[in-house]
Amino acid sequence: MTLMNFIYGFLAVLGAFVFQTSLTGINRKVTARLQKRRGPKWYQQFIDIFKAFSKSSITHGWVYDFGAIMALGGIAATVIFIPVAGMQAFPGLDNIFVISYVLAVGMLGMAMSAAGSGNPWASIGVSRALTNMLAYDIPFMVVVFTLIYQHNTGSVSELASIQQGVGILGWNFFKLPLGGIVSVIALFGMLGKKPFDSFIAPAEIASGPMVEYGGKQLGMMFTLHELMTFIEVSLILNLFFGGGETLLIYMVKYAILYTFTNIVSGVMPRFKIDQAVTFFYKVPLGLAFIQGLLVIYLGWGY
Amino acid sequence: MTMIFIFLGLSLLLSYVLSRKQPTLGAYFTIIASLAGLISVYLLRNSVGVTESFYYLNFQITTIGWYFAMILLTVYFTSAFFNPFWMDELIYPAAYNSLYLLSLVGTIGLFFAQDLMTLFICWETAVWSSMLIVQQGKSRQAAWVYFVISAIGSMSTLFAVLLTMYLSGTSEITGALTYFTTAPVAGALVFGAFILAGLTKIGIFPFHVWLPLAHGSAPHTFSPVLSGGLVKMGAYIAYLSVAVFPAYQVFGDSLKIQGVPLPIYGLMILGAASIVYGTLRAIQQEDAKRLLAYSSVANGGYILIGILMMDQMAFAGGLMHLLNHAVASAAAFLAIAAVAKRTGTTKMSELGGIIHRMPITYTVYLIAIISMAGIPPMGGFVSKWLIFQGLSEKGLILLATAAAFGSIGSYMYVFRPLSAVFLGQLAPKYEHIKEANPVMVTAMLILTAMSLLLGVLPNLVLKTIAKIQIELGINPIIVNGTATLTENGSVDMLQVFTVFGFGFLLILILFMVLPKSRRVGLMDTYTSAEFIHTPELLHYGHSFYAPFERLYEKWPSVLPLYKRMSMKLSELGEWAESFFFHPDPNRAVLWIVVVAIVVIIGGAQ
Amino acid sequence: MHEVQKNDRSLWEVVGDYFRANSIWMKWYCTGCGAIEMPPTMTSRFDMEQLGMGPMATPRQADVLLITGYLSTKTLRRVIYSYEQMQDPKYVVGFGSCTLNGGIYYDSYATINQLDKYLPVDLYIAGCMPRPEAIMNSFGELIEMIKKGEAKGWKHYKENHEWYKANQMDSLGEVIIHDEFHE
Amino acid sequence: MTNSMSNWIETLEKDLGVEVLDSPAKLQYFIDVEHTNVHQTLAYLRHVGFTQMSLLSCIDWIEQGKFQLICILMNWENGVHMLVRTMLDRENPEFTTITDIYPGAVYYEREIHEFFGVHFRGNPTYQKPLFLERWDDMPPLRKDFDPQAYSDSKFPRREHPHVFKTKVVEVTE
Repeated sequence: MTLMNFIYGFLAVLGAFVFQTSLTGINRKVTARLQKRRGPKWYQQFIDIFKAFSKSSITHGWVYDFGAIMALGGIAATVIFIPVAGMQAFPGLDNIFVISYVLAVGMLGMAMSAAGSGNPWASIGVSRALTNMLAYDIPFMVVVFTLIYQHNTGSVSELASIQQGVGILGWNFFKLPLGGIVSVIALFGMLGKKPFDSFIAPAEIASGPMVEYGGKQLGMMFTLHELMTFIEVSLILNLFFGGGETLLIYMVKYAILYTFTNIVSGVMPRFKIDQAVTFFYKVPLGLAFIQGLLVIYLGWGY
Repeated sequence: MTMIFIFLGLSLLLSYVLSRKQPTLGAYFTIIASLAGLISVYLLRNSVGVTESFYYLNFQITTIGWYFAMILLTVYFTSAFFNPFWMDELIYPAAYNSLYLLSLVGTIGLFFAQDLMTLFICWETAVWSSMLIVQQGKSRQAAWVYFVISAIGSMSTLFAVLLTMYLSGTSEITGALTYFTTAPVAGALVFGAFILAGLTKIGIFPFHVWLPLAHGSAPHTFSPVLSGGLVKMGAYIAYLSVAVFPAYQVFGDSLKIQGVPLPIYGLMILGAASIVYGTLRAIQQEDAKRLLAYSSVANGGYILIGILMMDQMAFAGGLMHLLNHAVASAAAFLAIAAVAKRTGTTKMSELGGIIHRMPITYTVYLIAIISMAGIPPMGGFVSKWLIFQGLSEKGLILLATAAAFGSIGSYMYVFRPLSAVFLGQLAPKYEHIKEANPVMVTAMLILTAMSLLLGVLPNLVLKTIAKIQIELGINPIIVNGTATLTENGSVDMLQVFTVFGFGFLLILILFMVLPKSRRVGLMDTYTSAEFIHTPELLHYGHSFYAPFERLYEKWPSVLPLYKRMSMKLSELGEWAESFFFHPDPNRAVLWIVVVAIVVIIGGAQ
Repeated sequence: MHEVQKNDRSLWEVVGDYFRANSIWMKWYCTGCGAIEMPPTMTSRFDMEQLGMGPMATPRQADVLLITGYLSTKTLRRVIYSYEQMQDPKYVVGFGSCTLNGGIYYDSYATINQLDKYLPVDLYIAGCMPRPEAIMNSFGELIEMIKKGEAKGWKHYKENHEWYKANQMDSLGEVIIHDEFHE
Repeated sequence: MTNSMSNWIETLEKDLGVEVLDSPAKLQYFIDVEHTNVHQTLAYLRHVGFTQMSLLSCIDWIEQGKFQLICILMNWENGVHMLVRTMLDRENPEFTTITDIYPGAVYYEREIHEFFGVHFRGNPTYQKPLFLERWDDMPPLRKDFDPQAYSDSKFPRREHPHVFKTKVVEVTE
């Protein structure tokens, strides 16, 4: 816990933000090409965020600001926990549960500040976001449980290093195929991508929790979304696609996985929130259970 | 140690006399009495093994007993701060104060009981006194249901106590219970009876019915004690029936699931069922107190699973969750009680925007639900993390899913009061309410500091739990500095907290650098350009998770099942009664003839 | 229009204007018949996203308020209410002749004739509804104006607040309505 | 006209003592009635089968100094629309409400009062404003109301200077 760790941590947050925001810009172009139009510049996402920071803003009281700061602070801390290609700012902190529960700090902070703004649409958006979280997180937790049982370790970097060095087939995605599929579907839920984005639906509930944000709070919410995407995609990458031996391989795999989710979500409709819950509790939960029983009782996937 | 019991007994009578004259004085006295009890029990921490007797009740100090007593005393001490403000609302304030201390004495006696008879006597005092207090709440029916289900527990404890004393000959707990390794069949019976008492008191799935009723309608200042303290009695009994009573050896030869014998696995499934059931019901509730009551059902499930696992991680997690849940749910109940004191209601759809008038109560409730939901900086995370590690070590996939469902589901139901009661629009009728009384605020802040401390430095508690595990012979939880090490990975909570603080600081600087934002009133929100002037219309507090609740609206609840059973019972009674007390005489003639025949045959033997 | 001083912008404002010019979020106040021109401007043929423009859900998040057609007195009250909810540096673009001089409804008792008496309009697009080419061209114009700092309508509104309010009062009588349907 | 159609029209004319006029549109008939016995006609028609009142509207015949109230009824069995028309004096247009026969007419009466100024005795809410917010002039749909004058007075216009682009002025203090 020396000063160097904190500097590495700060660099990790900065690097994650820059990498993910430029990737989002590229993906906005990809989605545009999906719809046969040219799409914005690749650094458009940066401009959007800095423009939001440059505008004046309003506040509805201290909980409105405190919630936003707590959300972004929690998520920035989680980015420091994430092991990227074997490098970690604070070694020994990358337990899966710590990461997925500190994510909940970010979600709770945003929910608190959205509800604090007093707008009914924000509360409806928050209630949908929490229901959505209950939907996608249970199948994912069952798969994570199977992984921990199988490899006897909860630390993400160890799980990633176990899969490396044996080529593509060493990845958990091929050793535990059902678990891999469930986790990718859960990734769509985590990112709030198209099939499961009823909690930020712009037309229905005026962009849900973000309804009262403007100016710097809106910029903070955009950065929060970028960092949360980085955390969730790199979590799935490390658990199922073998995390990168070197930084370059990590970034290439990350880009492919994120663009895949973007393309699929570009053509998907939007679930109502109770349809999303019933969907997640039928197919993905079933697959996760089958995968768990296969690993525990039949010992496959070792 | 008997000095403490004598002292508490005297303070009991003194508080009765005091509050006969001046109720609030008696209430303040209960604070002093519980503080004295807390300090004196704390001083006993290194005199383990001392046995004392008090006429025919004999007690023994054990680390586990000391640990349970400390949890209970903190909850009693902090909620005692709220007594003085409820004196005018209670029907019998003097009885309330004295019964408050009586239930305290009963539960501490139970934890330190050395032989089975003392165990049963202290169990009865606690049950009786708490039932008489719950009766002073809103509904008598709640107290009646609470007593009936506790009575099931008492009867099964009595049966187990008498059977053990008869079979094993000695009444001393450890000696009597370990006898059953030689007699597994009777052992199973005793185990069943004991664990039944534990289940009724923790409020596990089939026996949870009393919990929402009693907590919901008990006087506001007693429900934190009910959910924080008295539920732990059941956990102690569960501990006795699994750790002291050699359950794993007695059921050693039965079918094993992942190394856990079938009857214990069945109980764990009951615990998992109560987690899922408590979470689903809590998400539906409209009243904040009933919601917290159902959350106690869910957390009771975690505690039961943790204690029944009896291994390095989940057992430690279970015991620590006892403390975390006690502190967190007591703080949450006290915050809701403070709001109820100011606004007069705990129904969520009638409240809103209380944060603008009671910010400290809001922060207390926020820290409490962060710990109850098991989110890192607070204590709740460490215990739930240990339980999940224990489960994934043994590979019990069904329990792990229920545990995951419980912890993710808890985000939903803990956030509902936060948003419906504290955030959202402030109704004009609550425009001029003031912050809670400073005495109340100190109690709540003590509990908040405790749950923060437990989160950042879990090793303080885990050291005592490790001592308990050594006494039981299971390999203890390894703690070095603030990191808790387990086979499946370790977590250093102090580091997590510092990194979290670092992230928070980073963003605070970013927030301060950017231009200051303009303060805008709550009603100046985006209503798609329509003019709305009444805040109540703009507050979203009613049926907060409507789409999710619709999914399981039509699921049957257990309550009607009990109602039908009770009706069947009373019909049976009437049918039997009609035989003996029937107006027309030939019924009487029938019975005379029957008796005559029996006498003749009997006489002929 | 009004003369524009060249040198009253600080560095922070110049940089901010660059960002604000390249990423304009629109609050689509589809008041009139011009709203139907926006989808073709967004979709593949004209694609306004390459200019960095896109629709946003609420006035709090938006920079430019598009008034796309005739404004009845009732709609104008809601438009003024939304305009005041937007965050500073905000711009107003008036579509079509109905905002310029009343258009075909010049003699109606219900619609106003000139938008810039009530709101500071930075850019008018003539036409009885301008086609997507005209809209894309004028958005390019708006971007240039913002970059050079000429789109100062929001400052003008702040400085002459009473004048605008006076105009609004005598044309509309009252902006915030509290009656049987809005309690 | 099918024979079943024609005979119920005869019975109608016989009972009401009023002449049913045919109209260019299919299945649509007019009845002109004095404003005193409009209510009996409506009640009878409702009894006969015209259960739905589709619209109540008003026409301003300024030359004859008359308001004409038209009540469009519809019969669901045979799909016939019946228009009951009556003339009111323009100076003080008094009428009693028809909400006791067709409750749905309450908002139509309010609208007619707002736009024409016809008073509907017996309808408690007919004087409350419905569509026009903060209206401060005579009912606008009457023929003697001049919208052009109202628009010029209420929404003034100024001449646009023929400048198509803002000139950037060098300020030299």
